[in-house]
Amino acid sequence: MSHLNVKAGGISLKEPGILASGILDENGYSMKRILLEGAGAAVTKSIGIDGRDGYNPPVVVETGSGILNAMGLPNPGIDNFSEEITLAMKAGKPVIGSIFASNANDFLKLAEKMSDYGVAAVELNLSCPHVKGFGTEVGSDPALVKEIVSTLKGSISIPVWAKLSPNVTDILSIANAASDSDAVVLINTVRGMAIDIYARSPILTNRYGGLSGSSIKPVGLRLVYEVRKELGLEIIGVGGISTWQDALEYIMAGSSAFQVGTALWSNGRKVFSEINQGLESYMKEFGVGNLMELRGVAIR
Amino acid sequence: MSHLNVKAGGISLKEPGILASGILDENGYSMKRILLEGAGAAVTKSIGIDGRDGYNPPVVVETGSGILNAMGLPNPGIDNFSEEITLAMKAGKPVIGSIFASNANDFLKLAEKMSDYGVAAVELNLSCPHVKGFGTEVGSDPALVKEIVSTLKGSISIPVWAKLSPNVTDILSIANAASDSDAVVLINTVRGMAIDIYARSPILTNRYGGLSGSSIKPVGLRLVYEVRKELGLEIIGVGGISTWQDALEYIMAGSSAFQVGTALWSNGRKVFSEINQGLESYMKEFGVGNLMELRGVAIR
Amino acid sequence: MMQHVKILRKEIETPTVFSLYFHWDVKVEPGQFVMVWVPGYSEVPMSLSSTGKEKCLTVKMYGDTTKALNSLKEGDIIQLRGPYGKPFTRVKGKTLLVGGGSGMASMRPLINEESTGIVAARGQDELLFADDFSKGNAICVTEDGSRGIKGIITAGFENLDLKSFSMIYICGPERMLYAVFKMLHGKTENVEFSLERSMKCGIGLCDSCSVDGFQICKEGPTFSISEVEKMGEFGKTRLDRSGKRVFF
Amino acid sequence: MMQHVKILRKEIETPTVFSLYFHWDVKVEPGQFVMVWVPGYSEVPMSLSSTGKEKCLTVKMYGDTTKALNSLKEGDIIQLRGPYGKPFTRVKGKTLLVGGGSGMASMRPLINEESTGIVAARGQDELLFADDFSKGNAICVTEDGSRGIKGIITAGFENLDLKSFSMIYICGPERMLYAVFKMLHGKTENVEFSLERSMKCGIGLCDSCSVDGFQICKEGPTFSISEVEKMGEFGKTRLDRSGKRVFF
Ligand SMILES: Cc1cc2nc3c(=O)[nH]c(=O)nc-3n(C[C@H](O)[C@H](O)[C@H](O)COP(=O)(O)OP(=O)(O)OC[C@H]3O[C@@H](n4cnc5c(N)ncnc54)[C@H](O)[C@@H]3O)c2cc1C
Ligand SMILES: Cc1cc2nc3c(=O)[nH]c(=O)nc-3n(C[C@H](O)[C@H](O)[C@H](O)COP(=O)(O)OP(=O)(O)OC[C@H]3O[C@@H](n4cnc5c(N)ncnc54)[C@H](O)[C@@H]3O)c2cc1C
Ligand SMILES: Cc1cc2nc3c(=O)[nH]c(=O)nc-3n(C[C@H](O)[C@H](O)[C@H](O)COP(=O)(O)O)c2cc1C
Ligand SMILES: Cc1cc2nc3c(=O)[nH]c(=O)nc-3n(C[C@H](O)[C@H](O)[C@H](O)COP(=O)(O)O)c2cc1C
Ligand code: FES
Ligand code: FES
Repeated sequence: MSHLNVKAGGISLKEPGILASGILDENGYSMKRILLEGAGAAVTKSIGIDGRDGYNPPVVVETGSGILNAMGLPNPGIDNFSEEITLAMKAGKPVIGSIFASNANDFLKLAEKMSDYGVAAVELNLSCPHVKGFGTEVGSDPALVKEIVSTLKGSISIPVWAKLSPNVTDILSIANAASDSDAVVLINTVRGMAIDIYARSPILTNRYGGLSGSSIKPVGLRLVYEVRKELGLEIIGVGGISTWQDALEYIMAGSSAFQVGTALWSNGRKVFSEINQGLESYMKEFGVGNLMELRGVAIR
Repeated sequence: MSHLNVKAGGISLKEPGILASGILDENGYSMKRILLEGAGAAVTKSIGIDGRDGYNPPVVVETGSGILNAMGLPNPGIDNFSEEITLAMKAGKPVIGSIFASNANDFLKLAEKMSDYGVAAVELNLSCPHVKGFGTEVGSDPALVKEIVSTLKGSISIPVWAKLSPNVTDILSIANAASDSDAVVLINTVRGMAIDIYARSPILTNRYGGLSGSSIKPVGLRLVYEVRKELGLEIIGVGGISTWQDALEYIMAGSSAFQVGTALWSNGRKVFSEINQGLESYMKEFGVGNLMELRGVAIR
Repeated sequence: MMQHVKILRKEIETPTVFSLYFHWDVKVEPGQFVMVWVPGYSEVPMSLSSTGKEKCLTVKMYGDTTKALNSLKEGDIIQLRGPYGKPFTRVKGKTLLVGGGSGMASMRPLINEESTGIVAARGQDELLFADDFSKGNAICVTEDGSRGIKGIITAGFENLDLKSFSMIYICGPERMLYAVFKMLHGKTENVEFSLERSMKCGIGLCDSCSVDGFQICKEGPTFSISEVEKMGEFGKTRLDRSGKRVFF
Repeated sequence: MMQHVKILRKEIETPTVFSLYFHWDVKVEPGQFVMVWVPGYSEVPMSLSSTGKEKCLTVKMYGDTTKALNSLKEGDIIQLRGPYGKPFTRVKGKTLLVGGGSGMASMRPLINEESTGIVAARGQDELLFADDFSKGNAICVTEDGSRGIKGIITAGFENLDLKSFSMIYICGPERMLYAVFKMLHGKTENVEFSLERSMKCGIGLCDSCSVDGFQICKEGPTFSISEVEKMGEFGKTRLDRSGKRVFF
């Protein structure tokens, strides 16, 4: 599948589909298996300085055409994570370390450790919508985003990706603040919640969660398109991709590669290989030599 | 169905379900028929000072679990709309006039005319996501929202509802700015877009549109819950309601009544009567005398 | 949801009407329509003029979008969504098919040995599908008298025994439908009209096609004469693109 | 998606185990499980210990959530979602059902005249469903020797001809499964294990239940002995709630 090769956010991928952060990427064996089954790279679960157990279940709710989650950033802490990366890297494909923190200093510490562990790039989680003091709370402040990105770019040698939130009034100002990064990753989950009428209660233990899956594809596409069109940044698209058509829409909206998360639930593990096959047939039918010829072609 | 009676946003409704603005409410005959079929009230299409044709089709796209639309606020202008309201009011139920403008002065003119035409309340469209100079552009500025709401409250005698957008970083500051209104209506559509991989182009003529339907129910629920919990405002919930269960979730999240739009497509015109029946059986099964006993019970 | 089909061939029907044939593996019944999107132009409702395995659109050129459709050729892609709407009721026995303008398009799939046609146009060049009827079964009506009866469509009914038809189907611009309606009203019950109004969404949301609270795109476009009879707006008023109520 | 069922009755099985019966009009196969939500507490995986028209949860009290379940009574509502997971393979002929702790719960629907049980517990009070087997078909193993063989579960296999069973099913804590695995390994192929790991999502997203890249909630919980054999993590390491790799 040589013509599915892409260069995206400073790294080379044999296949353009990347496992999104937080889905089947806490355990190194899981990442390895998904990489061997057709993902071009894997982003780890977001890792912080200290370990966290996350929230009590219910931490996910099926909403019909999507998933709401409020995991609460469970993670073993950066010092306990090197083994999982080593395990995942046995697949011979890039592993990207996702990290979260509340200030530039901590982000830098995490990125340096990730770099030591051998990741191909770091992805800054500036967008988790459901944990106080992290994620969106950091990522909706352009000055802070700018500071974090430039601190990292000035200190580490591997590429830096900034993962942004759709839950903002003005994506362009945030994306602009992150423009020193090697790629912006759009989008994290959309704020939402679920209520049970028999329990008369929110379902998620955290009440609020983040919506992912097919439901949010139009939202992600729009933000990718807008940021690419207005700012010309390098983009990795994510949000509701479950078929090769979805992936192509993101490419045509301006993404250089794409990530898949919730579709591992809705479509199963075969999702990456099916997307690869579908992209290949489309390219064959319409005489497209390399996927990147289609990047941004829908922008007008 | 006497116990489905609610008082919401300063008006009394025999049934708690209201036809949402923009769906089958340009033509007075259409509103009348829907009111006779079980809606408790109808909000008109958003009407401005001057007539607009709206965008060229495609103006809607089916996304699988929702609808994207960018109608472009077609409307005949306030001076040409009285007949439709007269026609709709023949159903003997409240008609609410939706209006859009870019400043307080124009909003006031529109509200006064609507009031002359006999509407039970006006709903301020501070949230249409796809027309420059109107909607969200007005509704994401708290100072402007405050000015518009207080101008109207000081001048007209019918209730004023403020319809807000989900496409903001901080809903609480906007809702707070609208707190003089008789109700806040949450939510308008979520920004989104659709791309066609064969045309290699955005589908909507306006490129960007607003997402509605099941996809956005978790988003709407969350904003209703949050605004009710944090600010205690009177709320009319809207967004992805297509069953009585959905409606009840909105009530339990804190709405006093609810609106239905896209479900007229997905579930058909019977949606209002089916919701009414479902609410009645639930209330019977669990011994609920009046629907308002359930308002906000999920808030914790 | 948007779908795409590949044009198999194009046929010229009249100087202003052409047909585009394609395979589309979807069940369509006569009277149903699709929304055809021509990127860069607009999206317009079009009936299927062939509903078998091979489908067909028969298009009359009016404005930019229909002209842009005319520039498509074999192998090009058409984007469409549907099928939408309520089909014509199928009956056994003799049928009468009445069409003006591009109105014959939606009825072509109904043509069989037992059907009679009243086909109306300005001149003989513009008569659509008149020759698809069995020999002698097409009554042509032209405004300039260049073929068949000279006059407007209602003239075509003159020597017919209305009661002999199991069903009379009628499609064309609303003014024409209204003229036929007034003529048939009270005379026979087995009549179906296919209404045409400007359509923006095609799926029953936007209200642009509504007549008397009925969404033509969803509850129509076919309606029985008894349903049409109750429509206060039919033939009298409609909303323009902005939603302003205007008279026909 | 979250569903609700009404409790028909509750039965006390042992001092620490109880069963809740309910109607639930959903097809469930032995070995599948549901996620049971107790509002205000947590959401936990539970096998169905009855899979006919009447369904049943058989719960061993460990912590807050299972204790909260114990306070429910007839007429109360249980919130659950599922069924999830891959069922046991059904076979004809003699079967051996091996369970420790609440492990017998998922296997109760497999009990028939041809099945033999090895039921293990600390003491006789805690033996679960031993009396559901045909007379003489239950081999009890207790740590305190209060009933049957004194010892741990592997002792129950001693006088059995493994090859005489079409299938051996085993469910219980991983340490127990691992002990049985080591004993059976290389001796017979027709063995299925039902694995138990901490589960947060139940639908294959969160990775908390994964063993060697397999999501137990989706690709399991039942696995054949040949699948288990290839699992480097099985019986050795697991991730704790935070995702930290720990040893058994
Ligand atoms: C249910 C339904 C089925 C239809 N099926 C067919 C079909 O099978 N074949 C077909 O050719 N058309 C059909 N039409 C009509 C078709 O949709 C319009 O002709 C088309 O939208 C015109 O688009 P345009 O952009 O080319 O013209 P526009 O730019 O919209 O119009 C150009 C000019 O032509 C006038 N005009 C447009 N349409 C008509 C019309 N139908 N009659 C008279 N004047 C008109 C306009 O008022 C304007 O002055 C159908 C319409 C409906 C509602
Ligand atoms: C697929 C699957 C099916 C299951 N089916 C059943 C079933 O049918 N019946 C049933 O009773 N349980 C079953 N379980 C186990 C059940 O999910 C746990 O017992 C439950 O989550 C405990 O929740 P808790 O909040 O009460 O205890 P917690 O507060 O989570 O635990 C309290 C203490 O008990 C310990 N503990 C918890 N669970 C276990 C366990 N299973 N074994 C040993 N120690 C434990 C904990 O480590 C902790 O120290 C199943 C588990 C899985 C994965
Ligand atoms: C269960 C779950 C856990 C997630 N955890 C994280 C996380 O730890 N860090 C992060 O950046 N994004 C996380 N996400 C967001 C996804 O990476 C992705 O941005 C989002 O789900 C949209 O993509 P999808 O629709 O393909 O799932 C999580 C999503 C889900 C569903
Ligand atoms: C086709 C369409 C047109 C709409 N037009 C308007 C409008 O003119 N004014 C307005 O305030 N909201 C408009 N809306 C938004 C709806 O009133 C409603 O807020 C939104 O669709 C969410 O509710 P739903 O999921 O029930 O449709 C429109 C929605 C749709 C689908
Ligand atoms: S075209 Fe929109 S309702 Fe019929
Ligand atoms: S419990 Fe989440 S992957 Fe199995």
